[in-house]
Amino acid sequence: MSLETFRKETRDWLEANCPPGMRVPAKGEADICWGGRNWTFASDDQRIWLERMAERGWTVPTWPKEYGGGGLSKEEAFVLKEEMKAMKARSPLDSFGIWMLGPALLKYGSEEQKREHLPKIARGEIRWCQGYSEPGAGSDLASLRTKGVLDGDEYVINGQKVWTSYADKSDWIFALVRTEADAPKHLGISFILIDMETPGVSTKPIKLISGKSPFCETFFDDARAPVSNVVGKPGQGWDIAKYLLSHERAGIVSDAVSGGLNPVGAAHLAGEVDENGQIADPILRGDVARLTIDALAFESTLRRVKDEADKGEGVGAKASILKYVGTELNKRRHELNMSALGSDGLLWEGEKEEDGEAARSWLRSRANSIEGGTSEIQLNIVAKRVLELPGS
Amino acid sequence: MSLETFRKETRDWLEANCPPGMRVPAKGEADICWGGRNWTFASDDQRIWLERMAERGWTVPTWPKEYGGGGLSKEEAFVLKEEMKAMKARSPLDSFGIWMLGPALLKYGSEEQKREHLPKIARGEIRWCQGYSEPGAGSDLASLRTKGVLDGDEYVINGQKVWTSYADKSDWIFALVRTEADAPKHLGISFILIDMETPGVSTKPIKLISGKSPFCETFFDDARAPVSNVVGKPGQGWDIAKYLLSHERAGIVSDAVSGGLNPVGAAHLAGEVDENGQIADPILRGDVARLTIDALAFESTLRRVKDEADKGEGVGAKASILKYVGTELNKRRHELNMSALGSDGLLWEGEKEEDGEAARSWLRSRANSIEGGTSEIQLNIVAKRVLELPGS
Amino acid sequence: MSFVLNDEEQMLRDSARSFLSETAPVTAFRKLRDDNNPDGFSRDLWSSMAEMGWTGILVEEGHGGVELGVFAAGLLLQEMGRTLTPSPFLSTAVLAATALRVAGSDAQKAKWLPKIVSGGTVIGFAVDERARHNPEHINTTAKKQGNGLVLNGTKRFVANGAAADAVIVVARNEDGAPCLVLVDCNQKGVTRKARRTVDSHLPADFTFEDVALDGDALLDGAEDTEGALKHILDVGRACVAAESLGVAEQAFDVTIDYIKNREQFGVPIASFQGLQHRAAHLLSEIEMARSIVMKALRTLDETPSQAPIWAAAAKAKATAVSRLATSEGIQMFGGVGMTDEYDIGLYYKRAQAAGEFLGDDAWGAGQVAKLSGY
Amino acid sequence: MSFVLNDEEQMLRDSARSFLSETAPVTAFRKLRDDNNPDGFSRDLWSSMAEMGWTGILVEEGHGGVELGVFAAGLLLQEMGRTLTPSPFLSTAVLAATALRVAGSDAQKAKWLPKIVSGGTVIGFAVDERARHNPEHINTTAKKQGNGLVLNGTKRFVANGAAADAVIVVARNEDGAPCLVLVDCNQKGVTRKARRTVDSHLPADFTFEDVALDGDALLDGAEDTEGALKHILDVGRACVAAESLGVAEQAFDVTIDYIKNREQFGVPIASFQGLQHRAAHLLSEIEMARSIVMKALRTLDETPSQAPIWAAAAKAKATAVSRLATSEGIQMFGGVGMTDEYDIGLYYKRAQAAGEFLGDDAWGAGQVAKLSGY
Repeated sequence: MSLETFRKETRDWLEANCPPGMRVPAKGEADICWGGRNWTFASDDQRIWLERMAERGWTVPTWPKEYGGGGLSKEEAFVLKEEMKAMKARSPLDSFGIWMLGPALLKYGSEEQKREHLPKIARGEIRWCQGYSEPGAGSDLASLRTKGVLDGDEYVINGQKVWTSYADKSDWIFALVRTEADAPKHLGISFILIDMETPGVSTKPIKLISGKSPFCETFFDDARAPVSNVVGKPGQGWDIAKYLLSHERAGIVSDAVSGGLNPVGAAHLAGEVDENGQIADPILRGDVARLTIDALAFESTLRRVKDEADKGEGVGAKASILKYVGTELNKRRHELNMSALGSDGLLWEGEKEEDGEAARSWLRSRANSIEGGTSEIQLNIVAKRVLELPGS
Repeated sequence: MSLETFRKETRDWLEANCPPGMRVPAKGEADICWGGRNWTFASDDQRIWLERMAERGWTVPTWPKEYGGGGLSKEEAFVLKEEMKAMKARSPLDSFGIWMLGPALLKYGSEEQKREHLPKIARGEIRWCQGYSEPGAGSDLASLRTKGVLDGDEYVINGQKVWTSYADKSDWIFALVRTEADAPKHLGISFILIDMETPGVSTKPIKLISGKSPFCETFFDDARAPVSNVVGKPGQGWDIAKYLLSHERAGIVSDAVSGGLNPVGAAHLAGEVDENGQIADPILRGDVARLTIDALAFESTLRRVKDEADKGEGVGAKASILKYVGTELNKRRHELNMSALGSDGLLWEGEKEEDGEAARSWLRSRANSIEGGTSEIQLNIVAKRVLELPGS
Repeated sequence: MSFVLNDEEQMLRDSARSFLSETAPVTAFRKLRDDNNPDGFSRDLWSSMAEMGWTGILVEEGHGGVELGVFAAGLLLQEMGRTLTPSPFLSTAVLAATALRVAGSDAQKAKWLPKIVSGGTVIGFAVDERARHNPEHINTTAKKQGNGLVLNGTKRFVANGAAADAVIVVARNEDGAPCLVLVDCNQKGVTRKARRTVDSHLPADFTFEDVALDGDALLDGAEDTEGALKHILDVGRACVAAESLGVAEQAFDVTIDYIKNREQFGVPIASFQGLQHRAAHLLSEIEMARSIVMKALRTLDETPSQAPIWAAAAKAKATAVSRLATSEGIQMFGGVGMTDEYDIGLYYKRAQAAGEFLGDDAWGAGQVAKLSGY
Repeated sequence: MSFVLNDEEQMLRDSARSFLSETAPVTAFRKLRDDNNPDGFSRDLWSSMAEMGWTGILVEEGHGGVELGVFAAGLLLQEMGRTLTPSPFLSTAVLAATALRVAGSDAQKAKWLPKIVSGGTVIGFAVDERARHNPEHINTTAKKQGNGLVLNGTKRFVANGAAADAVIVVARNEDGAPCLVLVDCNQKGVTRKARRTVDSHLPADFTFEDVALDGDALLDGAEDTEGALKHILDVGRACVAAESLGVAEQAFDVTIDYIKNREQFGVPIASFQGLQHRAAHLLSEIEMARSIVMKALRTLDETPSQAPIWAAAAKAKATAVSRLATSEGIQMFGGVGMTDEYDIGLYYKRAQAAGEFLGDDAWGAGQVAKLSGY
């Protein structure tokens, strides 16, 4: 099928199948469909949309059909994205399973693991969270202390994870566990899939400065997971984690530039524009203009990196540049949103549900340059791996 | 005498004695009086002004009278400065002898050295240059290789200095020389005064990106200096150098904020203001406003540090903050000058003597954050000595 | 003009620091927040401030004050910035007291200033009607009606508005000239809506609908009310800049302390030159902010005619530096900096709110350009 | 729209790189400068560019060109930026050729384009009359007089003005609308003054005093001359942005090379994290500039109606990044970076001059705001 035919058919299908309620932009996190065992759909439209898209495999368009994917080529997937964007169709399903675990399983998982887990991710039946960071580890991710001790064909796991996003709402966790105590720091780590209903697994939300608690602490207390739940080989966890982190970075970056409030919109919302729609404060206007330029440059860079990847040039350590620039840009955007909103931006709670949303998003954005590898770590990676500067 | 009486008498004296030609701001380096054996006065006014001021010791107002100074208190010297500024009187004499060597001799010199050298500095009879840096040393100043070997009561000196400002026009040089080859890096260095007419001393200008050559390379080829020309003790050179560098820093900082073109003036010169005198480009105007704020903050800080010093709080490593902020600010000022001047700023040579002056000053300013200890060195000093952060 | 503290000022600051760290540390602020305190501050603390004479810091002795001046007021706010102490000090003891001092009649001073000094009243100062500070956008009117006035308009995010007994409202009179009107919050036609802000303060929006006032509600003691208003705002700006400075200082101190102790890859993270240079830069910026804030405060006391550009510049610089210091703080704390458990996020929030109050860095830069004639 | 080079483009760039590094390296530029070359560029080099077809890169085949498009022209300028190669390429082969292409009549194209392609002429493009770029400030007039025109006005810092045989002048006609007039520099009433600039280029100021021109001096082939002018300027902006990008890239490369090899305190200075983070930041900025310059160039070729905002944004970003890369370069070189002996200072100078040409970063930001409707 030619790309143009595909585009036409896709458009027709979307037109016929995307419910009206799913054709308006999501207002906030409440409108996102995460799926999972305990998921409550926000509306019938949300449920129908997920079902229809999942049936075509279009929740994960590029995954192979046998694992619940759409089997589309990159070009086709891009067309699908463009057409969805054109009609303002919402994403039918967002999840860490799609963004992170899926790619890792496709690359490192056994056939059995793929058949077991991927279709459930694609259909939004199982919601996953990640268990990487530990208290006190921070950027020194490999210094993790959660231990797995082999007992027959099971690992007995003890330890604590932190920053486990939505762990309190998730069904399974993919976790890094030190299974070989005597191996060097970066070896001896395994990537293990653990059902969160397993006895000994418990979780506790962390209150953030933004007031929200998407993150949790997760505790393992003699929790057991079968050896067959190790992805790849035991001890290969660090490689898988690195592979996965680059996907996480891409996710954070795409968050950073996708939608949400921008300072021009903020100025309009706050009535801080003159009769011609020009931002009233000329100095602020200049700051916003420089942000726009950088956003356009960043947007172009995302396209360029994609084109280069399609041509076979690896993204490699350049992902660190994207992560660094994208997240710093997003923080600047939110700061300028707050300036443009003036006192309106300071509102924390009000009668309307969206009251305080600007401030919460602004505060949330501060984490962008910490999570998934801090800006400092990204700069280190660029210095060492791209520029090949000598170690200090 | 009360400060107010002093002020009045000073004002009257200045009014009576400062020649008219010395009451207009210096246009460029050509108007500065440096003095020295071979000095040619730019005008009679310049000569008269130097003679009259030197007679009162007011070329070096706070130095003791017995060494050719004015014997003024800090407060009186400040009043003198204010009164000179009020009538736009030029400095009668500028020299590295005044800024750098003098303070070092006052603190470390023998009585004989003080009586020999200070009055000649005060009267502008001898022009000094400094011999610190060596090729390849850069920020690692103490790694110097110029050697002095004792031969009877003389040192025989061999080696090369670089960045010796105006060495080609100077009469004497104060140089750091490694006199004890086996001592640790920071010890074994002596601070030696050397007449540049000594056989074996030669000098060669360095062409800079600004087109000017205020700096030279200076070569020592079996040049001889008597042991009595060592300031302080042999091996104490590093301490003296550090003391002196803090004076150099203060000098660079005061250069950085004193006079010269600013972006508002530049915009007027270039006709880039609107009918109300507002800078025409609104974005540039915002950049200039932020510079003004930082300049006001810096100016206030200089006053504060002075007040604290008067109260007995040592400046210490805070000099590094002043050096860092002042020079970075000055670079920004020149960059904005160039933006405000647009194509006018690009002029390099023209029929008028001042043509190209803006560009030359802009290029010259780039050295501010390198000379006298780079910005990086200043930040290291602040991190280590003020914040007491641990070494890496 | 001196950039160093005299003995009296030194003593004031030392006593403020020890009082606040004992009585109103960050934990006290957290408790007010978590308890959803309806005032947004502690009434007991406000009484203590009165006992110590803080409420009368800008009030002449004849009205019970100690009249130490704007610089002294700034010192106190700098310390309150360090401990994130919420109180009506800025709105009542600084803005309202200054308004009465420079624009009140003798009778008005005699009536209100002792109440301020005693800690017996909370008075808000209501200027802004739009989201971003702009004292030229005043549409609220206070027109003559018989022997009195009638007030109409809305004011937004009036600091301490939730707890205020009265507000001083910036309005325009029948000639369109700015005037200042003191309004009791219980007056008929006054409605208020408390707004809980990101920094857990409780300002309020006010609506005035045909509020009938006695003639003595108008502050008519100034020869030049417009000039008086500008002065009041400049005093407010310099003082809130001092608070922002305190926020920056404390955020910086806790951050430096943290990075010295936090280890990663086997060493304290403060040993990484990348962080060292940023920390040194931050200290430099804080030193600059400190100097210009001192300059603005002193100028308001000593040569007020020269104060406008210094107040605007100090406000801009303190805003920018406090935001930089707190955001760098979160970054250097890393993940834990994002948690409510650590204080650094609270400082970041206050830096934002204090920064917007009476004009942020962009506003200040525009003002500096204007006052400099370009 | 593709962000990668196709094979033809790759070949063009590779051949340009090897040609320029052999024929016109920085040493060649230094020689022109030190010899006070009266043209400011090498005539031989200009002939070689013609032989290689570069002069015809924007000229249709019918007039002898190769018409590879704006993206290809940008690739060449990027390489020229790397070697600091001065030539009339930008003024003649880009600006003048584009002006003739979009605003010339068939006869004008037939007369001038082959001359451009052959390398037989140097044509300047004269737009600015004030110090900072502003295409709206046009006071030069070209009014009808009989069958011809009379031109009056002044133009400043016209690139390659010293060596130009002719200039295309942006003027206003009798209705005040913009028009383009091609003027021979030897025409009576034309005076020029060469200006040697900081980057050792030789633009010139032009004065036109009652210059009487034939009617065919007016480029009247465009339906919408004002729109054509905007397009010409956007092409120029994107192309000079590409040159600035090349300046930034090469300055960065030599700087990285230097800090890897320069030792202080016994280690390469590139091992200090302070420099490492700045170098990594710089690379990130250069990557951003590269992408947006490519985007602007491609958009001019493929969807020119959408080009204005991209051209302005690319110009602003490339200006800022090239200045940052070169000034950071000087700082990282340290003292020797200040000497004429090292090349980094030459890159800094060119970054400044190229940055001001057709609008710097402040101008670009204002334009982006305007075009974005805020």
